[in-house]
Amino acid sequence: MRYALLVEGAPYSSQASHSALRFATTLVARGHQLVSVFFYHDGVYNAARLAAPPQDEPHLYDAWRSLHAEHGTELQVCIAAALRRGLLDEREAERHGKSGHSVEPPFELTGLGQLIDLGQGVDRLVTFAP
Amino acid sequence: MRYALLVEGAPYSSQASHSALRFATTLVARGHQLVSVFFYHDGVYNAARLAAPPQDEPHLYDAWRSLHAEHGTELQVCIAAALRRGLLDEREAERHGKSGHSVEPPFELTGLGQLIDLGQGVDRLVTFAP
Amino acid sequence: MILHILNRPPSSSLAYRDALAAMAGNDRLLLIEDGVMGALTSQVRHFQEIEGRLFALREDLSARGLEGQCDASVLVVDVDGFVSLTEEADKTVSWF
Amino acid sequence: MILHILNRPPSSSLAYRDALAAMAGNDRLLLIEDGVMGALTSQVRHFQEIEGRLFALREDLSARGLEGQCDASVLVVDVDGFVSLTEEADKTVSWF
Amino acid sequence: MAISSPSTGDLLVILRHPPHGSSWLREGLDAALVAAAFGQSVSLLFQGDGVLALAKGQQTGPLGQKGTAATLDMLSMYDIDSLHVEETALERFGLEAKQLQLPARIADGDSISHLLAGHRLVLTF
Amino acid sequence: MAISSPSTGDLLVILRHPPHGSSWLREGLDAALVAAAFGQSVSLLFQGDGVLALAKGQQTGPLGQKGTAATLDMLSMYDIDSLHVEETALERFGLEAKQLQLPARIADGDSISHLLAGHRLVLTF
Repeated sequence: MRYALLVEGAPYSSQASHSALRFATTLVARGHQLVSVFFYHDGVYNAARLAAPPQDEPHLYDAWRSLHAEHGTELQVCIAAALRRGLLDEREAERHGKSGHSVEPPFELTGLGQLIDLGQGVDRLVTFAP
Repeated sequence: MRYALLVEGAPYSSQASHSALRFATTLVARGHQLVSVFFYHDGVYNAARLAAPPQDEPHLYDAWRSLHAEHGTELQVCIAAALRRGLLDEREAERHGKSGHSVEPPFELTGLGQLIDLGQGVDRLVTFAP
Repeated sequence: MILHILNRPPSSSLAYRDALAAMAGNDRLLLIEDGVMGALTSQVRHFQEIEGRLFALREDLSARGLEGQCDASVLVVDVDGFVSLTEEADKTVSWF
Repeated sequence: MILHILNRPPSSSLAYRDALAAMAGNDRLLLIEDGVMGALTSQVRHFQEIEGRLFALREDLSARGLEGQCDASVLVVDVDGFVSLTEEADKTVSWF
Repeated sequence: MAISSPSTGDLLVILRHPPHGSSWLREGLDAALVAAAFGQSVSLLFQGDGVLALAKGQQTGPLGQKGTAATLDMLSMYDIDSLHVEETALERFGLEAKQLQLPARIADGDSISHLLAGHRLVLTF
Repeated sequence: MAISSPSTGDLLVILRHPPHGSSWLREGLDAALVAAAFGQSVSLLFQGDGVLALAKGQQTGPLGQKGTAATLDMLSMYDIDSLHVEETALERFGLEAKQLQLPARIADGDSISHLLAGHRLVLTF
C-alpha cells in the first residue's frame, strides 16, 4: 500500500517524531511504500538543520534524512507553519531579506495543499500528534 | 519588585508567549523591574532569529527584542534545550561544526543554573506554559 | 498565600484536579488563556471548593466572547489585577 | 472499519471521551505513547464500552515498565501489529 | 438560512480545540479552506472544546493575536456549509445552537460516527 | 533505607508528566539536579501521571530514546532524598509504595500544600 505520515509534534518535546519514525521503518519493512512525511504544527521543527542533540540520544533530523535517502520518502514542510516559526530555506530567507537559512534539502517547504493531495492520493494517512 | 518570567511554550503554537509579553509590559508599567525572561522547553523556539510571521499577526521575536531594548530585560535561553532543537548561536555552531546560526543577541544561550539563580534571586518568578 | 495559575479548561484537562489538591486554605487560583472556560456558569462547579478565591482574567474571557457567561461567583481581574495578585502572593505556581 | 489512535491517558486528559463518541460499533482503538496508561487494569474501565476492540502498543507499555500491569482484556500488539491494524482499517483517525 | 449537511464528502476536519489558547483551531481551519479551494467537498465537526470556536463576540487576543472568528466568516465564500456541532459539548458549556456565530447542524453520537465513515479523509485538530 | 522528608527547602520540583511521552519529566529532573549541584536543598513531588516516573522496569523508548529511569538513580548522588509521591495518584494507578523504583514518602492533600508553602521556589513540570 501507499502510505503518508502527518507529523505534528516538535522533536525532543513529544514522542510524536520517535513514534512516526518507528512506524515508518516498520511499514517499509512490511513491503509498503512511504510516499511522504508531511510536517505541520510544531512538527515543522523537525526540519531544523542545525539540530545538535546529545550523542547518547536519537538524532531525529538524521533519521528523517536516512528515511529519504533509503526509501525516497519526501519530507514536506508546511510553509505557512514554518515561516512564522523561523524555519526558512535559502529561497524564503532571500525573499524575506534574512541572512542565513534554517531548512535545506531533503526537507522542502511546500503548501498545505500538498497535505490534502497526499490525503486523497495515498491509501493510508497516519497522524502522529504531540 | 524584581520579577523574572519562565516561558515554556513555542511562539504561534500556544498562547504562552503572548501572555508572557502582555504580563511583562504590564508589570513594568506598574513600576516593577523585569530582570530576565528565561526560555525553557519549547519556549526556546522564541529565540529563532529567522521568524517571519504574517504581517497582520504579532511579531513575537521583535516584541522580545523591544522588551530587552526598552527595559534591559535579559533574554536567557536554556542551552541544553536549545541545542537539541536546532537553536545555536555563532559560538555553538562553530563548536558543533555547523555553518550558520539560528540564535543571536540579545538572546543568549545559558545554563539551567541561571533559572535556579533567578528563582532564588528575584521576588517573583512567574511561569507561562503551553 | 500562593497564587496558582491554571491555563487548561476542566472540560478537556484534569490539570485543575492537581492544582486544587495542592492549594492551601487561603491560596488563590487564577484562570488564564483556555483556562477561563472553567469560569463559565456551566463549568464553575469544578471549582466549588475554592469559591471566593477563584479569579479569571478578563482579557482572556473577552477574546473568547465569554465575558457575559462568566459565573457571578468568579472574581474577574484584568492584566493589571493579575500583576497585583502576584504582588500580594508569596509566590506563584503554574499548572498546565 | 476505522482505526482510532489515542496518545493521551484518561488519568489526565479527556481526549478519550471525544474518541469514544466518534467510534462506530466495529471501529477499533489503539493506545500508543502515554495513551497506553489507559490499558492498566486500574484505568481500563474508561474503555469498557469497546471491550474486545481496545488495543495497546507493546513497545510503549514496555518502555514505561507497564507490560505486566496491562489488563487481560486489552489486545496487545507490537509496531508490526500497529501497521497491520492500519492495513485492515479503511482509514485512521488520531486523537490527542 | 438553509443548512445543508451531507454526511459524506472528501474531507472531514474535526476541530477539538478552543480559539486563542493554541494554534490548532486556526491550523485546522486553514486545512479546510485549502481543501475547499482545491475543489474538494469539506465538512467541519466542532467537537469538545472546539464548539467555543462558534461563540459570538470573539475579539483579538493579547498583542492583537488574530483569533479565528474572521476565518469562520470565510467558510461560506469557500462553499464550506456542511458544519456540525457536537450536542453533548454544547450542553456541557450551556450553549444553544441559536447562540452560535454560524448555523451548524447538531450532531449526536450516531451522526458523528456516520460523518467519520462518510468522508474519504478525516483530520483532527 | 531511611527516608528523610523535610517539607521545607529551597526548591520544590513538581513532576506531573509520565516518562517517554514528552520531555517534561526529563526537563524537570534536570532542573532539580542543577539546583542540587548549586548546593540548594531540593525536594521532588511526583503528582498525577508523574508517579509513573517511579515505576520499576522502565526501558529505552523507540530509536533508543533514553527515558528517565537512569536519571532517577542519580538523585541520591546529588543528595536529593526528599522524595514525595501523591497518595491519590498511586491509588489511581493501583500502585503501592513498595513497588516503586525509589523510596518516597506518601503525600496526602495537607502534606502537598505544606510542601508548596515550605519551599522558597516551586517549579511544575
